[in-house]
Amino acid sequence: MRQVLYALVPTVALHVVFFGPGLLIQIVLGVVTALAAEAAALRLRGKPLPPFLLDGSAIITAVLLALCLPPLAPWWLVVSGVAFAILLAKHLFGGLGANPFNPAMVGYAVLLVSFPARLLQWLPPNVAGFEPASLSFLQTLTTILTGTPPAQFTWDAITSPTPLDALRTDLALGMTMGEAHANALFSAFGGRGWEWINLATLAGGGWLLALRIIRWQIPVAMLTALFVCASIMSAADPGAYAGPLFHLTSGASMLGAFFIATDPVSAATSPRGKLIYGAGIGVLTYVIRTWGGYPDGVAFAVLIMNLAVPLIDRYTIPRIYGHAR
Amino acid sequence: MATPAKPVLTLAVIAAVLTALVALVASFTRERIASNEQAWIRQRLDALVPPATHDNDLLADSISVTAPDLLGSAQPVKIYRARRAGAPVAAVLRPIAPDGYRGPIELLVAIGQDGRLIGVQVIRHQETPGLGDAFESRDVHWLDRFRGRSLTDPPPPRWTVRRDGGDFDAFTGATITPRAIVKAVRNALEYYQRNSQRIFEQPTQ
Amino acid sequence: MVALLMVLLSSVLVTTVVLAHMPQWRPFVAPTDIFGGARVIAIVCLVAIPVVALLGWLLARFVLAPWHLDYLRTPVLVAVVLIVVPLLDVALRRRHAILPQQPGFALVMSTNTALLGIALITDLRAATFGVAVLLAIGGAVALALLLVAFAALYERLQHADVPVVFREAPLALITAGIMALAFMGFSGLIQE
Amino acid sequence: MLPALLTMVALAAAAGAAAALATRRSSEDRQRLIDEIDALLPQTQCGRCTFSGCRPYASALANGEADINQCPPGGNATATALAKLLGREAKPVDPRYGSVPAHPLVAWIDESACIGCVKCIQACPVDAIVGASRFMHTVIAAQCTGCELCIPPCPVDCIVMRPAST
Amino acid sequence: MSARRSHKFGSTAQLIAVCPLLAMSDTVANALGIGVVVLIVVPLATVLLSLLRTRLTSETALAASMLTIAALVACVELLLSAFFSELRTSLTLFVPLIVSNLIAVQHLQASDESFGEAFAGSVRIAIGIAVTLLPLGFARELVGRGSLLHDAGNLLGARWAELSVFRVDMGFLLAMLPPGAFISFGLLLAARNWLTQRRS
Amino acid sequence: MAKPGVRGGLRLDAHKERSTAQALRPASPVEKLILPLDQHAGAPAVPLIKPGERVLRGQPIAEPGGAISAWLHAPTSGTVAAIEPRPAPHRLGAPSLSIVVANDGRDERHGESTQTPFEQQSPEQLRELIARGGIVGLGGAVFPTAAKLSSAVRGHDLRLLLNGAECEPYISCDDMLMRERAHDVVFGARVLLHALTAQVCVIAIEDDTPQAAAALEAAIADAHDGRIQLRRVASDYPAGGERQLITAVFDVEVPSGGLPADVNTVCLNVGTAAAVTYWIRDALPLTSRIVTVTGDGVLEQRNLDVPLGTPLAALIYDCGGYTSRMSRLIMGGSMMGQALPHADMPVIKATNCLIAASALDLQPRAAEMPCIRCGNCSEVCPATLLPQQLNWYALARDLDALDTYGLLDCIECGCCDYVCPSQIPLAERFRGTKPALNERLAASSTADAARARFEARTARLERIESERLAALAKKRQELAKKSP
Ligand SMILES: Cc1cc2nc3c(=O)[nH]c(=O)nc-3n(C[C@H](O)[C@H](O)[C@H](O)COP(=O)(O)O)c2cc1C
Ligand SMILES: Cc1cc2nc3c(=O)[nH]c(=O)nc-3n(C[C@H](O)[C@H](O)[C@H](O)COP(=O)(O)O)c2cc1C
Ligand SMILES: Cc1cc2nc3c(=O)[nH]c(=O)nc-3n(C[C@H](O)[C@H](O)[C@H](O)COP(=O)(O)O)c2cc1C
Ligand SMILES: Cc1cc2nc3c(=O)[nH]c(=O)nc-3n(C[C@H](O)[C@H](O)[C@H](O)CO)c2cc1C
Ligand code: SF4
Ligand code: SF4
Ligand code: SF4
Ligand code: SF4
Ligand code: FES
Repeated sequence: MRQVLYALVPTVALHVVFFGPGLLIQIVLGVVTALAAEAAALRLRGKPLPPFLLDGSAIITAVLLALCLPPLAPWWLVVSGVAFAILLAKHLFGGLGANPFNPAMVGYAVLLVSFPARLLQWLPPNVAGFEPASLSFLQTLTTILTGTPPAQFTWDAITSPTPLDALRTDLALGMTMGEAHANALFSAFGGRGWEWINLATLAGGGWLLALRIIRWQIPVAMLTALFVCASIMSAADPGAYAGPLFHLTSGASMLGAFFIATDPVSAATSPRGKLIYGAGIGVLTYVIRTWGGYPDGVAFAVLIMNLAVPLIDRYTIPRIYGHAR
Repeated sequence: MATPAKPVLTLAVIAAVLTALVALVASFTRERIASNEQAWIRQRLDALVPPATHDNDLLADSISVTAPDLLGSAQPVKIYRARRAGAPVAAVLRPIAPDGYRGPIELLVAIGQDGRLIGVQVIRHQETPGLGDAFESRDVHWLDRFRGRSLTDPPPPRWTVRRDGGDFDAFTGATITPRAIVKAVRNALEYYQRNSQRIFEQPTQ
Repeated sequence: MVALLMVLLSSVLVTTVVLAHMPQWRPFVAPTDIFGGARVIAIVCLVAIPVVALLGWLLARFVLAPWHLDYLRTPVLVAVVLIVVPLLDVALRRRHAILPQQPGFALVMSTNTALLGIALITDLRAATFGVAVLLAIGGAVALALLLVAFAALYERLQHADVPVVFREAPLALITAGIMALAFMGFSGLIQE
Repeated sequence: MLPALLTMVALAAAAGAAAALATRRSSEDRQRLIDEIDALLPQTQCGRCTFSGCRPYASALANGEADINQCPPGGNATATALAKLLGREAKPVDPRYGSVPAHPLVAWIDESACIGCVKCIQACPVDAIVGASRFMHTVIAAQCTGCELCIPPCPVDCIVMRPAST
Repeated sequence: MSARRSHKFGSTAQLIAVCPLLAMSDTVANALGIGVVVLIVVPLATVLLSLLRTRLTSETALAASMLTIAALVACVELLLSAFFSELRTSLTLFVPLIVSNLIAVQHLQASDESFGEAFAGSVRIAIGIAVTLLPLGFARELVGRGSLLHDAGNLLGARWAELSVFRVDMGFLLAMLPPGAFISFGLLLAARNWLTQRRS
Repeated sequence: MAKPGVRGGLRLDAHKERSTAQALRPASPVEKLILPLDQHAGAPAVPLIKPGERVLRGQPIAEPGGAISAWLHAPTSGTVAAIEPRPAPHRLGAPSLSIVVANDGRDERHGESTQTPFEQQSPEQLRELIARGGIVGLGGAVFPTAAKLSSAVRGHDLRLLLNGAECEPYISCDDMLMRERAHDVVFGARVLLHALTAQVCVIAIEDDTPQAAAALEAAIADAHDGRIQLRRVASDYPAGGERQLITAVFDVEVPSGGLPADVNTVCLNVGTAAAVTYWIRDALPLTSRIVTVTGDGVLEQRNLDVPLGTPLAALIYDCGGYTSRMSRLIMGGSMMGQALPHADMPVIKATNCLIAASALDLQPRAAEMPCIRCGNCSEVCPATLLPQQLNWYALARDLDALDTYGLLDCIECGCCDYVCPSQIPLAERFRGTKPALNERLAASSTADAARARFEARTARLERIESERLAALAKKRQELAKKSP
């Protein structure tokens, strides 16, 4: 599991480049909470602490959840989200290896459903064309800890929707894709900043594939399904639907494909099952993004497919050697 | 093995008795239920246009009009009229803001004889709890901001949310709902302005 | 949407818990496993719910409405359930090697069908026949899918090392809660 | 009032007919139920359940004339499986019907003492004893279910139960 | 053969009885409303059914009780609309849904008990349901929107103003939504299991 | 049946060159030889001699104790010192009844030194003779070879598959045999073809053993026998597994629960073929075998020709003794072998390899963690099982689920353990769970059989009774007719 964390380094690094040091603080808060919650749960369940604390699974949960939150989100968001993930979504079901739902995504969905306003307050990317009110590390820290920005700033001045969110809003207002795209948040094929973060994630994911820590089926199936859905819809009406490249490089597409949907514990287990599972996530992500109420659909898509995993597993048992079928 | 006659008979008798009971209760409660429904809307109308200010029955003195462009619905929309000694005092329109975040928002918009807003109420909506429903919030009465406004106050280009260069605050993290409501209220004002004569002259339906 | 989601999930939850922990209510002599049972119930619901909902809709539209008998909606629908479910029971026993057990079969099936039927009918009162058909079938399909998925999931959880106080009912509820959370993703997709 | 009554009475009458139809259980149903139960019984055919064999016990269970904890050879596992199948309360085997054997036993005939009386052959419910009149008899261990029914009839008490070798 | 159904309102039975009404536990007012309805309807249904029971054969028992309950619920719906119309509006379709919940409750009861026993048992179960819904409503409203007794005026008269505990937009909205309903009920049952376990 | 093809498997580091660098040599004689009576599959053998009796090399000292059982011969000349329980390696150190022969150092031979040429014997005679040679499979399962041959002959178009794949890392006894005694293997193949009346023999070896391949090619050429051919298969563990090899060579799958004979194949180890040669050609029964002694824990890593019964400790001593790195003694390969508590046990017919493993040789085994469903195991499982599911159900002892997930099709190859990141001893757990499932299936099949017999008996009694009543009725009628 260590390697999974190493593979996330490029993503985290670019994230910090584009959105400031907030993420690092979120990660620290999340990891501390995760380890504390994990230790408490293990103690209550009478399990040995060291092997479980050191295997890194709780840390992955915390880091992935932190990556999904706006960098300036108040501290209690990440803390309660991670605690929810570890205690309720993981240990209640029997701990490591037994949780049917992806803990990080349960934590994120809980936060998104509970505090939609907070989770929509993203920052503008730190790229030319934006003059983001860049906060110093200390200002970032106090913002996270107090839940209010430094005196000289207002929330409205420092926040901005994510490209996916902005696109949804604009399309809902009846703009065409072209008009919406004029927004400075967008570049030629994706959201500015986000496209690079997604490419870094792709690289990290590729490394995990090369190490054979994850298998190709889930990411390929998920991204292909997303690509196909987006291609069909944008070919049908380019004015109303974003193109496939935008979808692949926006939001949590790559993180979802390589790091979240691939969580072995909550994913389907046979190769054929993994293809179905991945494709399901891709399609649902597209549907929720395009027609649903939330700007990104990866978390919900993963949870819905988690629910289907035991069923998929049941119907995709490989033919056993020497058995007819 | 009994013949089916017995269960058929048993159940039929039970059903007869029970249905009689329900029907009895229904006839006993019919009138009260009907008056309850009236009371529901009356309560809201009274909150907008205090009974002291008029002497007619708003529910009885109402018309239905159809104006998809300004009142947001292809279906007829109700307008209640308040009069004092026969003279028009106010009109309460029941328009729909079609472009809410999760669907149409049903409003009551009370407009005074002078074209100024007396009050706005949301009577049905499906906006996101905790986000799009901030107009319901107890401490900040967002809808109060409409009181006293008219088509010229603020001037037309500023009749929108602050984000779009207007005068009205949006909610934190949610612009769509306020935008939809502001637009619907403005349209209701415009409808009123264009038709104020006819609104009060048209016979009750 | 919220109401329908709650109804669907309660239905699924109660059925699965009955299959798993209430042998005296289990609808069949066999299959005795949770998933096997859920699969049969899902198939029955797939037939029963559209039939009940549509019969209910027809009665509401052509009998209750003209005579202003709207208040009889619930009893009428329950009566329709009581006609359809036993007939399905008979058909099932004829066709398949499934042995419904009384009163479990009638009980579980009737409550499920009634639950969803009432919910659907309440939603459908104003709908046209086409919309009613679509919603009734959609509701039934959703219930059937959720039922088998949840049963398979719950069966897997039977062997997990769940903290003692959370075993059985609390675990089932919290699983259903996370399911509901997952389906919140569809909010906005299905407009009321 | 009248339309309400008519509607409901008609529907309820139909429901009554449907209920009557559904409660009529065919004999095929019963046979299937008995088969399901019989499949869970150990087929020792010992009669300790107070029925003349496993299937008679199964049919008594299907009729609700016996409890699920009467088969000692099946042990608590069988009782639990029966409880699950029939939706009854699970309970351990009732000791009044006999004690649950710790390990499987089979009959063994002391061939030097056997007088070839064939009484044991007649008693064995599963034809596990071979031998002809006045020749010594042998138990086919693999076929012996350990029911002990052959023990009482033997006039010279030459049959003993021994642990089954596995 | 009648497998004796036990009166014990174990946590599984509690789940089955309460689940269909769970949606109505989002505020104290709704929980109180549906709880009162249950408290009235369940014993009433039991009384009616035990009057009927002697006249019923096994084939008609279920149908008769379902019809009776449906009729009863229809009456309750009418009465609520007439006398507590605001409450009726907020309870929406969950009043008719009591039907299926009541059928379950009926089957939690033994069929061979006397009238008095049946009545007492049904009251206990109704109290069990109401007592489950109330704390749920309390917790969900408090956590979810930071208030208590929101809209309680509809039920109890205008004197009962809402108590505001903290600002609405700080609420843990999840608690008010369907996931919160199931999860908080699950936690409640776990707490109950924990208490029982500690006591024994 | 769906399309076969070899699935799963692992590419492992071979470690064979350590023990193949040195030529094969006989093991040094020892004073006492210990011969467990149950060292083959099936019923234990029954002693033919009494303590104190003198025996000669090759003399039968125990006869088969059942239909599936094997002869046992004295590995050298000497006296029977005892017949007593001794710790046995196949029982992981638990005692098993053994004949102890005190070596007199003379190695006198019993009986004739020639046999009738095999071509002049009928296949039946030949198979009977093979049984008398005490020959059992030397590939690991020590199943009596004659029984295997006899049960297979009923098939048509039989194919003989000689298994020289030796896929286990560390083990090199078959490799060594094929390098140095390829002619004996090929001769054995011809005997077996005759005994089976088969026309095809494939000798299968892994593609990373060039010397053995060259030696076998030469031997096949010398034999001028067109029926015998060499096939090289990918050197993936467990290529030498019977089922996997049959699939690799003949592209068919052995049906679940079936035998190779079901696909008209007989699979024998190359060592078994050589043992057949020594018996049929040289009248030497199976009294010795080649054993690989390897691992960093022993000074001299090599192959030895060892008389059965030689204590393992003596074998280690013969190879220079333990090194300081010695940490665990394993009989068999590193994948399927089993750790032994001590070396006070004899070489038996199944002993193909002895690993004195150092910590370096052993896969470091951390504490077992829960399965994270990563799927590595199912990817390498040659039986295409889902070990992660089997593990889940094995922990819960859910026998029904284990049956549906194919527990009984697991060949216990250990591939799954090897790749498991959670260090779960999967194969061991499956081995431990199989008996319960087998017992359960057996119980239900005996119950079915008992039911059938009971029903037959009941029907018969009813028939007899009704016939008796019918006869009585008939008699009554006849009497009634007569009487008036
Ligand atoms: C789950 C969810 C629910 C939302 N509900 C509403 C809503 O009811 N009303 C609304 O105006 N915006 C809602 N939004 C926010 C819109 O997507 C959009 O981001 C916002 O209106 C843009 O406002 P801003 O320009 O102030 O950021 C919701 C967003 C999410 C993720
Ligand atoms: C109980 C048992 C019975 C067997 N019966 C036969 C048989 O009748 N014919 C046969 O060719 N092989 C028979 N075998 C041998 C197997 O087919 C197989 O070759 C042997 O178990 C060695 O396989 P392995 O080393 O791959 O485990 C039998 C094996 C066992 C354990
Ligand atoms: C996982 C596995 C690996 C095996 N590897 C070999 C092997 O490398 N060489 C071999 O001769 N037998 C191997 N066997 C045994 C064979 O399956 C088979 O039993 C043997 O070839 C039959 O020959 P025998 O009866 O002469 O022993 C292996 C068995 C298993 C289950
Ligand atoms: C490739 C990989 C991906 C993972 N993804 C997640 C994830 O998305 N969410 C999470 O909570 N844990 C993740 N984990 C960690 C771990 O599997 C997870 O916490 C388990 O669900 C805990 O039982 C991942 C681990 C690996 C090896
Ligand atoms: S006690 Fe059990 S084994 Fe014996 S006859 Fe009865 S059912 Fe069969
Ligand atoms: S041999 Fe005796 S104990 Fe065995 S089955 Fe026959 S009668 Fe029963
Ligand atoms: S040990 Fe069994 S389960 Fe594991 S890989 Fe080998 S055959 Fe598959
Ligand atoms: S390799 Fe180990 S951890 Fe991975 S799925 Fe298999 S058993 Fe589980
Ligand atoms: S007389 Fe036959 S066994 Fe006793």
